[in-house]
Amino acid sequence: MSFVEYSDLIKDGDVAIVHLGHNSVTPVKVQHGAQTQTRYGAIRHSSDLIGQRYGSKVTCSKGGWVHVLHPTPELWTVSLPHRTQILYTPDIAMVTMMLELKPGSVVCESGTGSGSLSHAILRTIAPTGHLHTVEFHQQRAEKVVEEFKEHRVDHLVTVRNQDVCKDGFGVTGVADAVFLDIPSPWEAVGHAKAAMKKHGGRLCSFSPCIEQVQRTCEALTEQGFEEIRTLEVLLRVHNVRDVTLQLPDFGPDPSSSQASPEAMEGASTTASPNQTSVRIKTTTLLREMPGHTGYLTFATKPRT
Amino acid sequence: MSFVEYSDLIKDGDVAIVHLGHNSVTPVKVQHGAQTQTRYGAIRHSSDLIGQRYGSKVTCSKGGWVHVLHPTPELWTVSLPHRTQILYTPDIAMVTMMLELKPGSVVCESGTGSGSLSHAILRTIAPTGHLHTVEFHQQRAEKVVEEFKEHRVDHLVTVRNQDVCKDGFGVTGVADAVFLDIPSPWEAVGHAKAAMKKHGGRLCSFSPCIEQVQRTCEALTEQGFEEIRTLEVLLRVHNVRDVTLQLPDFGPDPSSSQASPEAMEGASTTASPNQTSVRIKTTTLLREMPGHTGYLTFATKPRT
Amino acid sequence: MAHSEDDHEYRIKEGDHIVLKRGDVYKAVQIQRKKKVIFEKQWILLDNVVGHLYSTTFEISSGGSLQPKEDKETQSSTDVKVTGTDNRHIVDDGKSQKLTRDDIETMKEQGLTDKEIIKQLIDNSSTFSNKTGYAQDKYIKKKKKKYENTVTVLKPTCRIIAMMYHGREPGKICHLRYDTLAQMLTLANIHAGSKVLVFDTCAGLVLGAIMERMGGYGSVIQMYPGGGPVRAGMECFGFPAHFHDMLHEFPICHVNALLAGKLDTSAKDPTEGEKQVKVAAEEEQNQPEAEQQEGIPQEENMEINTGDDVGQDPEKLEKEKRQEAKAQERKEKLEEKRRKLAAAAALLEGRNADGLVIASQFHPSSLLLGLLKFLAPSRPFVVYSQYKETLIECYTKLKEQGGTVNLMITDTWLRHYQVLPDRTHPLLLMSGGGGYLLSGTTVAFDRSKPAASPLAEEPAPKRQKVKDSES
Amino acid sequence: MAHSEDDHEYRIKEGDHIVLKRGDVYKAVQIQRKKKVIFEKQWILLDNVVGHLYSTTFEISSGGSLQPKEDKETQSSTDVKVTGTDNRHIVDDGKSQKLTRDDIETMKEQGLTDKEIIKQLIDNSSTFSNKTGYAQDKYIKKKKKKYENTVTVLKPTCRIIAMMYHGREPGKICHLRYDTLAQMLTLANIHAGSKVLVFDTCAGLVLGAIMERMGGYGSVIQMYPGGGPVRAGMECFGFPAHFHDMLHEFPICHVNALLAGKLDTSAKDPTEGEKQVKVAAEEEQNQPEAEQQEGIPQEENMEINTGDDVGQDPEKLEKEKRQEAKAQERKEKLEEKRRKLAAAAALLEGRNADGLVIASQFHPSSLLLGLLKFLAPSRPFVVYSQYKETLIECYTKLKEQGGTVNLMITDTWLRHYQVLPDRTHPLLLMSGGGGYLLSGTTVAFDRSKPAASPLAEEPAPKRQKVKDSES
Repeated sequence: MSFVEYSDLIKDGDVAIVHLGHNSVTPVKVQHGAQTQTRYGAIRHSSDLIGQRYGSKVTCSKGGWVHVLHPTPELWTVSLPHRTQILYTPDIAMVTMMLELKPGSVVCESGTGSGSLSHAILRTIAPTGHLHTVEFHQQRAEKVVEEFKEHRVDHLVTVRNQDVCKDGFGVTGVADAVFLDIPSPWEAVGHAKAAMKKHGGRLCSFSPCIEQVQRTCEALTEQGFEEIRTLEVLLRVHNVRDVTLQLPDFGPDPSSSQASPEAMEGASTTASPNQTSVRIKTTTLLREMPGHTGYLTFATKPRT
Repeated sequence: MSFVEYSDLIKDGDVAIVHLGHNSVTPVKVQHGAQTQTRYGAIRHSSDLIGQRYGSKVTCSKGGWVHVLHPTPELWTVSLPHRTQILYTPDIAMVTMMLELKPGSVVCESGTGSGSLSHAILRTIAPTGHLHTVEFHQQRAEKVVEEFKEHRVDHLVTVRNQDVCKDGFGVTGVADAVFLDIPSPWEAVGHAKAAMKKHGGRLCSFSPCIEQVQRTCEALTEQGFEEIRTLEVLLRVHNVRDVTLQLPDFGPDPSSSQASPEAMEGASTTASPNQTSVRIKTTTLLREMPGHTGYLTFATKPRT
Repeated sequence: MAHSEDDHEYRIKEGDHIVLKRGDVYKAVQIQRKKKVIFEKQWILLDNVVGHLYSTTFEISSGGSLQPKEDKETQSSTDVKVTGTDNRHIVDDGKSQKLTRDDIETMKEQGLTDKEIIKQLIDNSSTFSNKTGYAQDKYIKKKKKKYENTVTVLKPTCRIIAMMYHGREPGKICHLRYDTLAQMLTLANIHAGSKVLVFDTCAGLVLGAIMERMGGYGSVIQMYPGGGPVRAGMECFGFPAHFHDMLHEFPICHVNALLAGKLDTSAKDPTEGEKQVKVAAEEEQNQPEAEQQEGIPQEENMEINTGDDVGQDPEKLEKEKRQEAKAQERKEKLEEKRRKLAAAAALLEGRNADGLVIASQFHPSSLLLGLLKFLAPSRPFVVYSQYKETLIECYTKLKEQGGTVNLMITDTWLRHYQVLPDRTHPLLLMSGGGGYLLSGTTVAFDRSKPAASPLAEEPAPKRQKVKDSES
Repeated sequence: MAHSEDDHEYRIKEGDHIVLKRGDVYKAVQIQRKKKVIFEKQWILLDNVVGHLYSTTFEISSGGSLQPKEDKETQSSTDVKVTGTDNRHIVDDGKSQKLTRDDIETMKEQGLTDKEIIKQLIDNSSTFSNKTGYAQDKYIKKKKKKYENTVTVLKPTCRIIAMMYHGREPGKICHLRYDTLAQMLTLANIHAGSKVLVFDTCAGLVLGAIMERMGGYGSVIQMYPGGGPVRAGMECFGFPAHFHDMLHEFPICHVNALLAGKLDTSAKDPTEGEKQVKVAAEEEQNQPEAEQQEGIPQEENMEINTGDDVGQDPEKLEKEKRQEAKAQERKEKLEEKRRKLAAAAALLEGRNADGLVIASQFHPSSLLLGLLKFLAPSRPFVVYSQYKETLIECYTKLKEQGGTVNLMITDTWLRHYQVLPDRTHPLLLMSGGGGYLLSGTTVAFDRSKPAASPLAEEPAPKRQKVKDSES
């Protein structure tokens, strides 16, 4: 197991993702002799996990069962321990494409936060790229270093514990792409430019508030960035539902049957004349859904 | 005919809406002896319109036909001569409900513009309400007075040609609701307050840019308005389409028929085994649609 | 308190239908002396609000009685937000809330507003800034519930009732969002003086909204399924008495009879009258959908069923008398019902209604095709459905049948914003879907061609495999 | 111009696949000497760009040749916007444009940029401010087309190619919007070193995007219908040669045979080999969907058909020789094809692929159910469709069948913003729909219960009439 390479079998020391059903997942560090408690009972790592195939069904001690999945950055994003607000998959997907990330890309990121985006970047730039990630908060920086090791991606990443607005990314002229998720991105635009390759590259800044976007766009323009574009992406989840709908009863039709054929015809495709209801398959949206995560501002650094 | 009362028959002097098919409508002033040219040929008012029932089909001189519809504020909105940018039905509907308009309401509006919203307000506040509408631009003010007369709603409206930011609405303490669609709404908030009833009322400001909204919200807060809420409403039109989709051909199945039943079963509900395509009924959205009209900011004026 | 005379209409009176408000939470109630109502998990007594002006904010004192509040700050308490602040200095030491229960009590005694207390709680929470925006919103809502103790009394309006139902009981109104209702009222050109048909099983909210927009002028005919019309939502509006004069009702089980010209609503022929009465009685016994405002018929039936084995004693005579009186009462009710049916039928018979609005959990296509027959040409209609699929069927059938133009299936997308200095952004939570509308305009049926002519009234949409102009 | 050595990889070379850009308009072309290409209705000659650096902006001189441009201002020319300005002073006198053709020519001579000229045109148009925002955008676009004469040469990337196809030819890619493509690549966990199955009739755009993300590491098996795989979109990426080594192809008409273990791809038995050749030949003649890159087989057939009535003259011998050579060539091609089939089959046989991506105008449910069989457990799959209805069917069938978790139907909503001082707002036009995705993860099939067990892998969604928790 590694976050950048699939394995078939679960091994001691792996991080596996336990799927408890219906969008509920939790990460588990696999260790000989250890047990993990779930709502369905205990999972015994030695007998239930180690040596099993990823994707297997595991019956827990109370008789309930779960599936054990191979970790991916996307499963990690929905199961990681939150130390900060995090980026979710819809924004991450957009950032990855619009920053033009691919195997071999060198990327600078700040702040590291809980590492949600970092894992997705590492997945995409492996095996030949590198991530330089800067986190101001010491505890968080230490924690994420530990996770990168556990996830076997530490050879692809350098974590720096410093203030990006004051001290920059710690590298110069190496980055193909820079990602900013900090309260004052405009203060880091100059450092971002310095970190990027001479021939150019792409930058992205994520901010929840429009005032942050306005200041960042000004700073980007001043620093000579081009193709400055701000956008927003929202995910909508469509839940499949079977719905039963009543049919109206207009009462007996005293006129001859052809006098008002439309009234009957109305339900003809969905119901026989004597039916009182029809079933349809449809989708519904959640009553409440994310209405905003943040604005994504992208820009191109030209050759300098 | 009047914009606030239905009639059955088309009369001389009416404004009728000619429906040319597929969301194409155009207003016509009905006059004895007049003719209107359409892409389907001429409509002769005396023989084709006057005395006919609204909703009738009229055959034009080239043999094509149109429907003649009774005017409504909504048909007017999509057919009126543009002298300015206008408000469309989705925003108008929201404004009407959130301003709590109903028969008897007294409303102040600025600017009048092309009168799109004005007609919808008049429809809702008739027969006992009144609209005070202020338009800075003299030509536009004169033109809209003329239209109100033609549409037989002039008894419900007073048009003032003045600068609302300098001179206000020309009335004090009478309005249940105020609507602002001007470049600097924050300059008119004080006048709006003055125009409103002592016991309170509702205000709405429409602005395309967020900076206008920010300044307006500040002004509203300063003037003691409450329940300040900014929102945005976008219409999506779903076009019904019949679509034909190919079915994949996985080739002859050399195994016994039950070995891989799913592959065949896949299309079972939609296709017989020998079909190569299925037809479904679905909806599509326009490739490009309105992505923004303006922000609507609502507020309540408390008792003062 | 010296009040000017013209304030009279803005004063809360006993028997008024009012709306209680706290933050974005609304509840409609009627003011009755000594009656306790529950609002946001608190019992409150409304007696004290009578005589005060509408829009007054009251403080809930112990025991649930209300006292007018002096400062108005709670109005903007929903503005507590910290999104976008810099949280890098916060150390996660496991103690999430640094304020103790005592600290909070002290703040309360110092007279801090609930808004200020919540701000303190947030500032002293080390985990708050690590929560997602959604979790932050939830946290604030929870804390507000706990520390706020005010309520504002509002005069009901369509805006407020529609937002209340959407927030509290969306299932009762088929998830009809307030902006969608706003579109319906506008697309149907609802206005004073017209004659509007309504089929509303959304608690009567749509009916109430239409009646408000008609201001007591014109007529509304509520077409209803089952035993009786649903009107709880309409009652919340607290309309003056004369508004009810314009409201009529017609059971859809008589639609075919009426369309065939075979519905007899006269009571001159006693047999016919009895038949009608019988029909009406059957309806009353069969009320699966309607609110059971009167339980009398059922109760009576039970008495009749058990009446067989009772002797001719005085008690029985008494009982018979009571039964007779009840039968008389029932007969009068049915007569009243017959009169109503006749009045509604008379309005419908001309087939010249000015608008049709359907909002229900019924499959709408046969409803729509049947009820459209009562409209004059060149009149708008609107159908609401939570499910787009049902409106596609309506659209297809109308296209086949002809007689309508401007057909359009739409929905609206609604987003609220937080507008604060340096912290402006869309709200982190939005409503998923507000439902779908089919709208259109009737036109005269073309008698020169059959109803199902392949030449539809409008050019039919092209069949497409891949069409560049649309996505 | 003295260039440092490390610039080499950033220089435009003959034969490179490049993208021309002006504003938000892109066009992918390959650089060939003396070849004219048409871009935004102008003929241009690309010879001069060779040797320049990527991202250089060129001026189009008369005759269509390109010269590097010094000032870079055109980059931001899309920012010409005046929404929100005060237009109350404008008098509508019927003359919409006050500038004459001469005025414009003078401006051009004075060296005004196209951006400045357009600004002048807008400022001098009395009707511009009365237009709707959409009409304003259209006006600006039209004028820009007329007065801009620059083009920027870009190195192709997935971002650019995806935006290009969506803007220019959405029909060719089933209206797959770039943000939806971005979701697909992420949801399918596409990365170097994995083995990915692709069914792509979206011009090969999805195939190209996947190959870019895999960086030449691992293998991609393109499952294709009809006579050959569609790859025009992938070609636009201009991948280095070694990327093509990881690309395999497999015709879906052999899927059933492969799944049944009956697909023989060996050529040791001459009869079998011939049979395979025959199959391959049939495919080639039946290419309704695929690009006809080589017309040879058809041409040959025609010659064979007309060969009956020709005598044994030298010309005929010559012809026979040519035919023989062609037959040999064809045999070699078919042998190549057989080898490819065998290689792809070998990759598929293990049924241990790491991902499946479907994006096509085919009805996806039987495709998905069939191709999922080639995936290992605990691997992601994503299906794109322009129509949600088809994905509902996929979802339902997968729920019945089991073997997958985390099933989700989604779409994304994308909005671009104008961020300018005092004029910040969402763009007035947005894309209507970007299409729908079904994503999920495979799990091991539970052998202890039948495939169509009513006990699905996950609790099935409750059937609802009205459910309060969702709208």
